[in-house]
Amino acid sequence: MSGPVLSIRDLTVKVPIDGETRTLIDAVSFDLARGEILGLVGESGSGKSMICRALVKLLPSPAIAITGGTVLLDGKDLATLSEDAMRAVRGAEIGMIFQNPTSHLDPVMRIGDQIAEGIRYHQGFDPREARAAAVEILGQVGFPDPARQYDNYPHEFSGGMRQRAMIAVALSCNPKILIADEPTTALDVTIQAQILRLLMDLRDKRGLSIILITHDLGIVAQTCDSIAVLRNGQLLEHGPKRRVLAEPQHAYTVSLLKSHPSMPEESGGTPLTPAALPIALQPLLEIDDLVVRFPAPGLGIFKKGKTEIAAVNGVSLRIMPGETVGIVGESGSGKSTLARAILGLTPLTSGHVSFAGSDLAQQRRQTLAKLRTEAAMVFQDPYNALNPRLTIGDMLAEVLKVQGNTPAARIPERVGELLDLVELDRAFATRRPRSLSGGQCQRAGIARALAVDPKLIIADECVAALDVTIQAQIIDLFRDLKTRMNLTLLFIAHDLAIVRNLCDRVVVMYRGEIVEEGRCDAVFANPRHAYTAALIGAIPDIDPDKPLPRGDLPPRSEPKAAPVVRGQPLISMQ
Amino acid sequence: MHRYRFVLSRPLQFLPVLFGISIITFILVRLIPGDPARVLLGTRSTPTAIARIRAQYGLDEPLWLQYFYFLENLGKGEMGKSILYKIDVLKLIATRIEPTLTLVLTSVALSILIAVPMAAIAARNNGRLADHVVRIVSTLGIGFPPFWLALMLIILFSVRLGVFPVSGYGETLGDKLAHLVLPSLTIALSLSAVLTRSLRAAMIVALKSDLATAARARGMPESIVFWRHVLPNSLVPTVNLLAVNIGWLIGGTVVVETVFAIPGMGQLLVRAIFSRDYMVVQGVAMVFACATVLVNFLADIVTVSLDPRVRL
Amino acid sequence: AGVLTIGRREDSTTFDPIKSAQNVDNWVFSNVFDVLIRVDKTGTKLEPGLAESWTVSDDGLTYTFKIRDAKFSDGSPITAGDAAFSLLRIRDNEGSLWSDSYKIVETAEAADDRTLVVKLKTPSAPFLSTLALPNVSVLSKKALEAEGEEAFAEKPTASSGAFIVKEWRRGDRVILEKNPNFWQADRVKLDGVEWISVPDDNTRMLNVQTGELDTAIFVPFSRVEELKKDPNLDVHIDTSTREDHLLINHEHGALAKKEVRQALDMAIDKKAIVDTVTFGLGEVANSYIPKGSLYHYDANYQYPYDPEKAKAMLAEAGASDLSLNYIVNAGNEVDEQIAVLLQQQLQKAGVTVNLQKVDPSQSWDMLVAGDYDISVMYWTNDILDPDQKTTFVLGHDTNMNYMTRYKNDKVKDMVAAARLELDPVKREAMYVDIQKMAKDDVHWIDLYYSPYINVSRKNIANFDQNPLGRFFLEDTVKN
Amino acid sequence: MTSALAATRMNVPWSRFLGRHMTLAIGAATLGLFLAVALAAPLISPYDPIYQDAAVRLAMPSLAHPFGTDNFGRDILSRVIWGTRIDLQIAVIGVVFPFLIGTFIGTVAGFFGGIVDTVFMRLVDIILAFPFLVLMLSIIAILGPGLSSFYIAMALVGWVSYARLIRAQMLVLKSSDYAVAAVSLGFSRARIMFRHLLPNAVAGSIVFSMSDAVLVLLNGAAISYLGLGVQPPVAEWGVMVAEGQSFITTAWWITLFPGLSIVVLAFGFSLLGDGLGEWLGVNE
Ligand SMILES: Nc1ncnc2c1ncn2[C@@H]1O[C@H](COP(=O)(O)OP(=O)(O)OP(=O)(O)O)[C@@H](O)[C@H]1O
Ligand SMILES: Nc1ncnc2c1ncn2[C@@H]1O[C@H](COP(=O)(O)OP(=O)(O)OP(=O)(O)O)[C@@H](O)[C@H]1O
Ligand SMILES: [Mg+2]
Ligand SMILES: [Mg+2]
Ligand code: NI
Repeated sequence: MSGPVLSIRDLTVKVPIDGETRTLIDAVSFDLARGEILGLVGESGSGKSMICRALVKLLPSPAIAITGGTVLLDGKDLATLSEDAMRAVRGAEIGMIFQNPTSHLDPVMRIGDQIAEGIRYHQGFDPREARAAAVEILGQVGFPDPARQYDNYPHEFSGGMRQRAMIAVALSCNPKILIADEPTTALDVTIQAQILRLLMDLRDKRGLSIILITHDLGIVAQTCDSIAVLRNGQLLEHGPKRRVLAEPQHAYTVSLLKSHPSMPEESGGTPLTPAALPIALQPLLEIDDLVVRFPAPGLGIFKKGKTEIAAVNGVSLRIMPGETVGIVGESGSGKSTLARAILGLTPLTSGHVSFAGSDLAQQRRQTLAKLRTEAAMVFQDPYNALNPRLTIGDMLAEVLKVQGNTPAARIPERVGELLDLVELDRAFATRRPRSLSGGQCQRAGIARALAVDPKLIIADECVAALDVTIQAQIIDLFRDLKTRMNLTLLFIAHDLAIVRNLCDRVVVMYRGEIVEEGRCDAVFANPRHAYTAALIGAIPDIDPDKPLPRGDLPPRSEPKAAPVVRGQPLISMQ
Repeated sequence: MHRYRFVLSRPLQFLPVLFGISIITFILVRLIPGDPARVLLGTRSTPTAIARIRAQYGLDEPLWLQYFYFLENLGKGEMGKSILYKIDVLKLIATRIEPTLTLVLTSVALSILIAVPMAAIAARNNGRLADHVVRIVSTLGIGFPPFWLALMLIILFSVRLGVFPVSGYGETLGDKLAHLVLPSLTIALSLSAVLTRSLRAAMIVALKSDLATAARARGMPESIVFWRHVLPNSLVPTVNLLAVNIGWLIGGTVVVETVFAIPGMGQLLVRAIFSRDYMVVQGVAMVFACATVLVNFLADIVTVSLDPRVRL
Repeated sequence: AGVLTIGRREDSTTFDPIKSAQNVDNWVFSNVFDVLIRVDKTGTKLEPGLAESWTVSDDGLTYTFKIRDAKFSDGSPITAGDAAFSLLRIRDNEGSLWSDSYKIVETAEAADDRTLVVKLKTPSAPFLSTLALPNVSVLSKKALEAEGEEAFAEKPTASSGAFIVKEWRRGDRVILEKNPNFWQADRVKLDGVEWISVPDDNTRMLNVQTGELDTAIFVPFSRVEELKKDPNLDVHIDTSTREDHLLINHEHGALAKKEVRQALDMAIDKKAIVDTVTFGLGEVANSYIPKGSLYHYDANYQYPYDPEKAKAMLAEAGASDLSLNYIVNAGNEVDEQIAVLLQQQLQKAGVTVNLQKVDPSQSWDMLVAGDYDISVMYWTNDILDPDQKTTFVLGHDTNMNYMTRYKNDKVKDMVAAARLELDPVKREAMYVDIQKMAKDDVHWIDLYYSPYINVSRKNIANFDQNPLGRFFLEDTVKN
Repeated sequence: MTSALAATRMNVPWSRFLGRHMTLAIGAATLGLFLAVALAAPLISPYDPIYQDAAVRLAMPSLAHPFGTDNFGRDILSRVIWGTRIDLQIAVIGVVFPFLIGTFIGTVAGFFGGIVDTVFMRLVDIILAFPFLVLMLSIIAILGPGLSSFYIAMALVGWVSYARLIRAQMLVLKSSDYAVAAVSLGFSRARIMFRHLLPNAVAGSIVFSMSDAVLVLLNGAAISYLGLGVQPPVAEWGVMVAEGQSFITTAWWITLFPGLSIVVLAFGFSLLGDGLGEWLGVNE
């Protein structure tokens, strides 16, 4: 490898907040060689995005400023470059790929035009040439029909395709360096694999240097050449991938590696043996040929008949008391719908769900009453799952009050107990969700689920939004509760590694149907269905010697309409 | 172009709305105490004369029958006869609709011409002096009673400076425009204030949005970022706000029409209500309602063409 | 020469004279159509119009008019047939708002082209003056029938008056053009007239001040002082027949007592109203027949302003804590001002007044229904003879004596007799008596008389209005 | 809402809070001032607002009458001060009822959806397309001029905006995880609607209500211009401006001071609305 294309020395970014100055990036130095992929990892808020934005001087607010250090690109110091000169660097020399393609693509401009725009501006092409160039790039990033898809709008694509478009935009001006800020976090594992592969191919074809930000060590292990670990704005460790993975220098790196769920032998808990399964004759939950259909969006009066999509299509499942079952599947495969149907939160189209012996379809009232007091749910987004206006204590107290099993006088005490149970300090009772971290919120959510004293807890992707380290803590909490309270747990996740860690049994869903079901170790070791195999194959493993998997499933798109609200006029009678 | 399919289906939804409005107006105007015959006859009215006039206009029939006649007429494309003006309501409205329409259109055009640059300046200088000035001016602009503002404009521009006519509605196009400057300005001062506030807020959000950052990250200069990305992405709420306000203006220009002596629908309506000219009130209400519905419909079309994500 | 522009509050509603009872229309009708008999500029005398001369039979039932040799604007002659047609039309047409006033006509026939013979059912002293109403203008039978009523009402093709309708922009203006075939065409100096509607008082005045209008009518009292100071303007203060009065509902409780009504009259300081509301331009009224009108009795009694005495009288009549419901016409600035003043004045005599503001069309209904105690109204005469107003106010059953529910059979009989009395001297004496009796009964409280106030640019001469409201535009000159 | 911003909402010293929320502070101060004037009207107004003094009609502003007098010789300053009571009342009542009605209907329609929603939304369509002037003038004609008719007309029309705002919010919130959680915990529908969802849906409406107050104020003035405002001799700014119109070229002070009061009060409401919007994070 030749000399570095990008050389960062003592980059420091500070922001004045409430009279004091906070250091967001603290004297970070590293080099990026030509053709190198550098993985930047670290927990949320560690400053990964901030470094990248500092490189192109697009800091999120005017108050945040680069206060020291140099960023050398081809001998130019970007840190002191004028805004005009920076404009020639952005796009043309350094391209950016953002985490959330939906918000970073202009929703009202055609995909192709967004690519052509940069080409026209940086390369001075006329509209026709720019269009041709853009079509070519679209082809390169894997659009099957680029000439036609040039004219599509971002929302007409699936998340994976949008991320490809985002990459195409970044590539449009032939940059030397690509910065990819968590380009796959929002995507399914299978799509994630495709995107990563695309990035690597591009690196090989074009000799790009890439800075890849991620919080998933598996990705780093399989795609990057070197790794930089960041924490609180400081670069803790930087070196070739194998060295960092094999012999981490810093304690934080060690804990990061430990909490990666793809390493069962390190994770403490082992899957339960059959002997540990409590023996019961009657299943707690029995699902028989369940179908849930929704009217398809956007049906107009000119369409004949009703179009419906079957979110859950003929699912049958039995869950024994005390069992922990994982449900996996790509986005939109019907996992959440199944969960809601079980809890009677969504009308069943046909089939049966019976909970502790009573049938939801036939004895709706009794079953619902039973479900409400004996089953609870934990949600994916910890903030969205809690009413932002209630304190944690009020929230728990309300549940206890409505459930009516706890005498009013005992409620405060019970609230305290619940907080203890989820390992939250009792002082949190007076705080509102907004002043808690994601992990703390999720604990509060679990406390709420426990407040009903449930037999069954359904956790719908309850750790997907959390940092790996926090994820590991929550999983441990579940493991602990499960054994302590003899809970039956239905655990929905798209992260197969977690399921493997926690669950006895796994159910694989694909397009509303169960395609595979069985004991965890058996399924993972020996998937029978191609889809399961693809899912498992797509998990980036922390082992750097495993090849990057291919994800080869057709993506699906779900356009969403923006609501239009008309209010009151604001001028008076004239 | 399946996005625009609602253009065909939507008009069907107008019918129940217009039907509802016709019933409500019909009942409402007849609930008003007072008698058109008595108003027509003035202070010298005698009971016999009143009875004769009432019979002549069918006001002595039972209400449901009157409404039936009204619908029957509507089916024939008529709206009955004005009691005060003695001519067909539609004909009467036809003579009065143009000034109001022109007034609303010029006011809206003027408001947009004022609001877009003001909002742009404010948003691009967010937090700086220019922004504060625009904010204060637009916040104040909403609060002026229009009739007071109108008189002040007349005194300043017509009496002191003599540049625009005091009032009236001209005959030739140029003449009309000259006459419309002050009335449009009166409306535009408050309307543009409302639009500026909404547009400015949307632009500030869009300027900070991810898509603007992304455009900057591919090296686009600020002007392209603003005009090609930020502006199109901030228009939708303002378009809808504008639509509501146009609907409101269509039926609410009476004060400006009165001060500037513009022979429009607002004046017609007020005089019709005061003289209990039922047919005219009904007719004008229907026309206003149709116009409002139409404006909202247009706004929907504009919204859909501005934002490809929107489905209606 | 030149076109005169006149600003007014409201636009015309029709050009069919029988279908309107509004001043806005009447004042234009008299520019466009001529009548058989006119009222002179002073508003006190009748003078020949299209009727050159007339004779009345001794029994007072047959009137014979000699029609002048004149032409309609379309060039066709104005005949006795047209005059008869017009008179019968106002009596018989189902859209006519005036048929009651002409029910007295038995027949109207053209003896020949120049002679019109009208037979009445009963003798009537005021009959000739009713012929001066613009509503009974002479219309062209031929034109009306050829055009149809509706088209005629929109734009009459044949006019008998000084001007013809050139264009009517509804809601905006009526454009009149000189009628070259008018029988007094020589007298007309203007090329045309535009009646322009400018509803806002301020705007209308500013229009004259900037010279965009030549003249404006309905000048608010409050603006007179200021306009007088403007060297470019002439303010015309012309006598009118307007009289403002306070209606009293005689059927309501204590108000039935004459003494209570007299006390109220004494509790009201009319001078203060004249000063505050009319800025001194009005004049305190002492009779229901306005000053300057036929048979006005100038020496009529005037209750003195004496709130103390009023209070005492009220106490004596057992109405010391009188509380009255006062209907105020919404949107009428003058009415609201009077209400505010009266409320404070009556307070001094211990009378509580509750103001109730209602929309004018509704107040009319409430007055008719008797849903009120007091309310200010005004009356302007359309005909010179006092009979019309007297009948409505004192001698009428159908409208409860102008909503007051005043009952005095002696007065009522006298009103009927005065209508039949053809001798002017005797008639005058009868009206003086009526005025005295009405005052004594306090059938209502006369407040003030007020003038017509118009303003014109200095270059406009002879812009005059007679007490009945007619503008003599045939004499107006624009320099 | 960012959590950083939310954190400022609690445990922050007042001075810093004010510094960060100038708009809110100025708006609240303005309204506070008006409120104080309204409450203290009997104490601070130098004259009886309806007392007519023929001796000083149409007097220029002077020491005795700082804002001058009107054509009845009534003191304008006193009338402006007493008018504060009426106009604040107009702004508040003209907004509170539409707010309550609209919020209730919006909550129910948005939460239940289906036929309830359809019926209410058709009604909303009708009212939105219904010419306000016709409604306003008819109601005033039916009930008589004056404030109560005005309030009724404003309420009949005004609830629509609130209903739409709240409904849109409810549609989003009712599918939020915490609403689903509440259902799964067996909470009653009323509890979910009014205790959990409504408080989270209402912020936008509260901000809107401030602009609505401005609108109500100005519509009140417009109604006064058409002669259908409050009963004389009550001092109300809109009526004062409308009455003073005749004197606009001769006695400017009659219209200027009440006119300015309307503008400043409207300004206060607008600022408060903006400030609340920033504070509650409605515009984000
Ligand atoms: N606009 C801002 N103003 C002040 N501080 C900010 C701003 N944006 C980010 N920060 C702070 O900068 C620090 C670094 O943020 P950054 O977004 O780089 O984290 P990250 O490592 O990318 O986290 P994530 O994995 O969640 O994306 C954080 O402490 C954050 O609170
Ligand atoms: N209320 C609804 N109305 C219409 N369609 C729905 C509704 N809820 C879910 N769907 C559709 O049903 C299908 C399954 O959705 P579901 O949320 O169960 O998927 P999921 O497996 O939980 O996905 P993810 O991993 O993204 O959470 C999707 O196609 C979705 O669009
Ligand atoms: Mg980040
Ligand atoms: Mg899901
Ligand atoms: Ni926030």
